[in-house]
Amino acid sequence: MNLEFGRLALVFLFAIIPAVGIALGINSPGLRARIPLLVAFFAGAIPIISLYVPKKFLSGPTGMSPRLDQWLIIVYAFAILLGVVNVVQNSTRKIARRESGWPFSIVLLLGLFATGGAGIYGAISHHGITSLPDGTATPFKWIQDQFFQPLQSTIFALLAFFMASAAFRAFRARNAEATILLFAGGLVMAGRVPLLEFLAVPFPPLQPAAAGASQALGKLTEWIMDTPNGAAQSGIIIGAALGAASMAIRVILGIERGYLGLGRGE
Amino acid sequence: MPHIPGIETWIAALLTLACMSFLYKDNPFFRFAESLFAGISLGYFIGITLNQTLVPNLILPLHRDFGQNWDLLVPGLLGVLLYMRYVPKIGWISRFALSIYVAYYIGLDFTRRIHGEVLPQLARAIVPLSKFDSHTILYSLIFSVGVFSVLIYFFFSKEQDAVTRRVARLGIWFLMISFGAAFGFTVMGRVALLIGRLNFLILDWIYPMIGLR
Amino acid sequence: MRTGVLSRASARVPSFAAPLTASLLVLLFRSALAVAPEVSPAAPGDLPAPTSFTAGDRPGDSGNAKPGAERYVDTTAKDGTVYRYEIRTVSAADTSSAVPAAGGTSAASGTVAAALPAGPPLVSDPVASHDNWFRTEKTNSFIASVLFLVILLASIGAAKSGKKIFIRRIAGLNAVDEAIGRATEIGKKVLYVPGSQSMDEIQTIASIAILGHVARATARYGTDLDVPNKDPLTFASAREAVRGAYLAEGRPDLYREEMVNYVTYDQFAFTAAVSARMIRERPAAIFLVGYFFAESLILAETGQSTGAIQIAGQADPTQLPFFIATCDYTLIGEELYAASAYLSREPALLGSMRAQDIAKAIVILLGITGIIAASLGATWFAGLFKTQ
Amino acid sequence: MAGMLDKLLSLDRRWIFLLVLLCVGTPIVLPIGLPVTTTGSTRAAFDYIESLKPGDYVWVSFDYGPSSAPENDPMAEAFLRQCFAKKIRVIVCAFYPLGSLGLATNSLAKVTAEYPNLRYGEDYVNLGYKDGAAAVMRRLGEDIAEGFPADVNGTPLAQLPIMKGLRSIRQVQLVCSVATGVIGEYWITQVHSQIGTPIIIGPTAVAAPKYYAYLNAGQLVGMLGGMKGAAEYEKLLAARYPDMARFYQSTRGFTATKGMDGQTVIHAVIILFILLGNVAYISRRAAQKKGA
Repeated sequence: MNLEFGRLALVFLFAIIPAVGIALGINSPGLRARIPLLVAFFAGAIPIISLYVPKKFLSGPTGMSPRLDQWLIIVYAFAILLGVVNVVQNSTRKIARRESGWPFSIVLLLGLFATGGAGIYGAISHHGITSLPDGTATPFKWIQDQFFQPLQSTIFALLAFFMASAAFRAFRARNAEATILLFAGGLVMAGRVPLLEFLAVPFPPLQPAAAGASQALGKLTEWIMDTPNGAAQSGIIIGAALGAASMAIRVILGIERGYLGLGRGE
Repeated sequence: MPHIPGIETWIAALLTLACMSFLYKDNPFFRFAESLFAGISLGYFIGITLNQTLVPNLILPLHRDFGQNWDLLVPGLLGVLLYMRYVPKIGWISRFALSIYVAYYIGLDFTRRIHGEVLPQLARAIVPLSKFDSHTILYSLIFSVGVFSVLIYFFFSKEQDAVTRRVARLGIWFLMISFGAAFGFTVMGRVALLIGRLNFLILDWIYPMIGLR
Repeated sequence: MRTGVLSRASARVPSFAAPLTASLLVLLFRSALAVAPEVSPAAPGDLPAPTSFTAGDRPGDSGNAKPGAERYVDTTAKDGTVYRYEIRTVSAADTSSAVPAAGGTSAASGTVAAALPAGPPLVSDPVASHDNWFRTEKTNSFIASVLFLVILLASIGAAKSGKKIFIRRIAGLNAVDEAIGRATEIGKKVLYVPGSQSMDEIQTIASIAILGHVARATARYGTDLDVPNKDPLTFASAREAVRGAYLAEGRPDLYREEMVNYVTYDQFAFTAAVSARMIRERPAAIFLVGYFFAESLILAETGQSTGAIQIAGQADPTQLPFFIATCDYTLIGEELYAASAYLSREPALLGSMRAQDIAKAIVILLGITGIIAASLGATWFAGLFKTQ
Repeated sequence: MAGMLDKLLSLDRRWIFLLVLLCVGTPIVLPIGLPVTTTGSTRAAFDYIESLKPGDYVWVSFDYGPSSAPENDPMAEAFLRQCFAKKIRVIVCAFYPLGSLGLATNSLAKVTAEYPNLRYGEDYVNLGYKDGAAAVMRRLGEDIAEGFPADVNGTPLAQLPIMKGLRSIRQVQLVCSVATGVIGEYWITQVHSQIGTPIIIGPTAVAAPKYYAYLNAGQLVGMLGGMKGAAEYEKLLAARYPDMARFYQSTRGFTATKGMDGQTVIHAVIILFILLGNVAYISRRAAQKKGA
């Protein structure tokens, strides 16, 4: 039995205190908010302290901070099923009430149970989800390759169309800001492909000049990406990081608690 | 010689076309593909989570070496607590699991923001301007002016005066250059994705059918 | 070309009292080195033998550090045991055949047996590793964190004790009420997508806070709300937030469990389903607030084509160009985090926003000082902010 | 006129979608063959492989997944073709977790079919996929068999004639990493910096700027930036090898040259549309001002 200090401390903070909190909370509703916030404080402080204090019980490979991370991966895995329950509830309701498009809910559930079932079979049969002992693909892998992959890459590829329509509509010289957006976008787009060489095709004598100009445009693109774009990104990142850091402290101190459904002063 | 592609190619090709039909308008084929996609993808992650997280991270460690890993029972229980939301009277119990999860990663994020973003970005913006050659002006000066003017745009709690208003305006211009450039820069990658799909449709599905290869 | 390899020698001589240290680093002066315990012939003429090397503690770790590029870090040293390290040169021709066996202590001696002409050994002072209390190399970020915490707590304290705090107009946030008002007028719902990431991302938490305000408004006006989710924990949290908002507005009767619903875990399956929902149900207002990846443009461009008022927000810059191009209002970067202070005007939140401004002012000041210092030749100043 | 401008400004976006489809799809069927100017980094990569001798070893690593295949496949195939044409021995492996092995197997099957004299296990070998790229690469310096004990079919390396006498990656003359993410950087930091083996990277266009820094620092012998770089490489190959010129001209399969046709046309069309939209917008605004 591993009874390292870090291990015991984790169990105390995140099992014993919550258990006590649940027991007390049943009778006094006021504690139902306070004890989860107290536990949150400890959970949030551990990684921060661990960055600066390299003591083994805290930051070593099996110390409190990495171990809590391993714990939470497991908690997260449980959450997936939370979503599945909701989807099954909503779909069966649609089918039962014959809401519009209910046959598609049957399709959804069929896909869900077939793929999920194949995945569960993989775990129970100890074959896993990639290949069977004879080297052929498992049913799970087959569904992944034949259905999941093409669907995924096609929806992703729709972006090419949306880029074009969004650019056509948004890149208009409505005011100074929009004009800057337009020029930067146009220049970079032109600098990414041998556009000038393409335009010079009908005029062979111009081709060498076009090639040179094309390379210069490529350099300009690089400069825009590196310097003005890099500067703006740095500015956004610094500002956003300070905003995020302040939000983080508010969450750890229990000032920001909307994520638990708790309003102010509850 | 025409040669009919295998069932796998047909499934993938028809699903590809069904998805693309959404560009024209919503239709039953797209709706079928979309519902199937939602179902399959959710089932896929059940399989992945079970086989790649729960089995190797929870079940196997408990099974193989309980003494070393007994503490993993706690996250298992915390995971179960999430479902208490479905029991109306004691729904609040699920808060424990959520609050630990959120707070730990938010703490981790806090350190990452200060340590990994604010300080290194600040260090990057500190550039010597001792020489006034074209390189210094084109790269270093413009870079630091950009960083600081964007930061001034993000001041919320101070009313802007004539100077800060102009600097903030400059900051907005930098932002607009950045957004325009990033947009233009991305077109190519997205078109490559479409090329990939069209390659599949034309080279793997249509060509074999009409006897080209 | 000469190359070499460095492996830990078996010259682990338990030695007299030496201070405890962490992982041991050996600084290489040439890339053509190998470590071995035995005495060997002199180094060939064309390769200068190293004249000295140091073995020592790498401060601020918990013992087992990873090997770096130019230094050798002993990850197997036991805390408290004292070691000596030896280093010596071998030629490339020998190492190519002999080195593959290296790895353990016995292999190291095997290397040397084959690695003829080798230089004389250099032996380090005795060293040992120990478990530390503070990562000295992170002092700068520690000071920055503490400073930020102090400013934050002081500002929140000041704001709570009644100090008035100004807040400038943020167009995207003014539009929140307008958008919900319009949805109420035409009797269509409000669609709120809290990003595609989980609750381990601060932008999601900020989005959930904004969702709380939106849900309060829809509860007040009796407008329908729809919150589809990609992440299951975000789903759980969004559900708490919306339920809490309807309770706080005294309208639990209007709250329905289906308002916050789960779609699927895959990025693009989620995108397809939500886009289709936009086309089929034509919401009057669409909020895309949180952390998005490539799905941003598909969602926002589809929403744009339905004619809905669209408000987007993201702190990370990668998807902002697409929101700017397709949405009526976009919260850029830090504006996302200012939103809950702006919408609620709560003193504690306004105070923390003030603290962010003070921190930005300090960053700008340090930056300008740094540029002046660097221009005058003091490059160490920028080094103060470099992190490891 | 005003009516036409209004029509253009409120153009149904489905017309744009159709145009995109045509611009990208047509060159796959009917290549245009737009001129491509070769750049220094691509030429350096090409010249380096040209300078190798028959019997040398080149390691081709597939470090990308299906989503960037249109950009990366042509690079990998161009490297393979050049090596096989020069009778260089090729070792193939895959490090990208999602689907790189399938891509490696397909590309290898496709290109080796063009060279019927090649024998598996003697002229080329496919070592398959391994998890944990950085850790595996570190082992390659000591013993390749430690990183890859067997090839993709499970044959131990010792039984493969091509691996005879080849123990460490330092004996390999060149590594070509065709990469989408960070794995290309591992080749530089784990293999080139530690062991010294020369590296050529073929990154996607999005990742290319990062690799320019390594190229400028002299840590790469050459680089192919995105689909454009691959198209340049195809042009160089066609100029040097008449067989390949015929091949690249006649193939119905996909090439970067065809892809670049599509990319150039679509970029040009989007820019044209933006220009038209602005002309329409500005002239309508001017007309409104006059009217008011």
